[in-house]
Amino acid sequence: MNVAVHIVDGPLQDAIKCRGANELAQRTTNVGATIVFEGVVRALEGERRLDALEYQAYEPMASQILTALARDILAKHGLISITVEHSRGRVAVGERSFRLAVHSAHRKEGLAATDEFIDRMKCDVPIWKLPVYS
Amino acid sequence: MNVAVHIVDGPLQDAIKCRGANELAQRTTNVGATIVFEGVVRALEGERRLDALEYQAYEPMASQILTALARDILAKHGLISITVEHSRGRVAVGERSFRLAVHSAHRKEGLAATDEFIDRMKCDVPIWKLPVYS
Amino acid sequence: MTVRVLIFGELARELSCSEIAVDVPNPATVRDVNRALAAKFPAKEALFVSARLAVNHAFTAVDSPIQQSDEVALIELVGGG
Amino acid sequence: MTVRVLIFGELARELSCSEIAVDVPNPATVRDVNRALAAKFPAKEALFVSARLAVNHAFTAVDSPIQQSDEVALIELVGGG
Repeated sequence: MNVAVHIVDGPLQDAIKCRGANELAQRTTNVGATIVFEGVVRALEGERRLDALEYQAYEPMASQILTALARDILAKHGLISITVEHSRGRVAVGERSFRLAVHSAHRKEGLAATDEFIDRMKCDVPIWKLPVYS
Repeated sequence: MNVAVHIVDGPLQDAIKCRGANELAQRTTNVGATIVFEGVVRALEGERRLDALEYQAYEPMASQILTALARDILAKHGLISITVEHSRGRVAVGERSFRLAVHSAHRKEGLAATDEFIDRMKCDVPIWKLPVYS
Repeated sequence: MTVRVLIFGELARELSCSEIAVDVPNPATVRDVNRALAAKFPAKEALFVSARLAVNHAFTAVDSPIQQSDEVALIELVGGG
Repeated sequence: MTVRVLIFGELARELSCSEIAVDVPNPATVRDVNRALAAKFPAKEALFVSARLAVNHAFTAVDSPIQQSDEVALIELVGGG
């Protein structure tokens, strides 16, 4: 199954996206839509200004649950692939802590899968974020 | 307003995405989600195998309608920015003909905007695709 | 007067042309252009009589007036993306 | 027997620790661990009595048995992404 999960120390970089963005579509001619969702650390948490978020991941459970979730969403929505990257440790404001890349035949299932993945991740995946205030 | 529309000759390249992906988030600290949707030419159109799609854009109307649509979606969903790229001319199977990049404060409005943008684009924007069969 | 209507996509391929000239009364409205297209191609009457026309690059109400110098385009069957 | 429960995030910061030891009967179930946590922190009874616990890195039914050697973690208040 085309599922990959990476827990990464610190903020996510561009690299993986740029290198691999279109490779799968070039190889498997059934890909009609790719969606890349990125979560970025915002400056305001409630009323207070942040410098960063500090992410704690309970491993190996975090990777295991992310992988199980990705497999379930892949099968349920009939996707072609899912790649998940999540930071642990400190991620500054404006930096990226989460990336979900979905390849699907059509747009609708890709967008529905993106939304459902993130909803369920927030409920079930043992990754915590702690604010680091300015 | 943070709206940009580009009609590009031939398939879309990685370049714009990689260069600019996180610049806005680094500058404006209110960005919490970025979504990049890409449309890829699939090998099968109905039962027949394709080599490519040939896109015809009626300009300047295509750019004008895309811009008006982007402005409307930006305001309606309270987005931070929308960037649209659409190919004209020949785009081979596995190559990308459409890219929509949305920056928003939160995930929900970004995903809803992506879905609505593409639905309305398919109804209103004077860009046609013609199959080039194998 | 004669009005030229630009066509695109599958329709242009099928008819092997990129514009259709139709005769309409003077003065005429967008609706007259739709009707003249439908009369010229009876096999495609249903398409042409209700097709959206853009006048000078904007979608236009069917009772808007048409001048001979206007750029008219048939915006139907689009499928971007 | 004594069971150690790993805690994370805001809760760990607030309690200034990363694990809580509780005494439970032997044999015990997950529910007994929840109850022992609630009894130890009456101010957080509502949280602890219903908190989801992972046993050896898997979510587990409240009537599952617990061994002293199990790795127990409180998976509540998560907020990834």
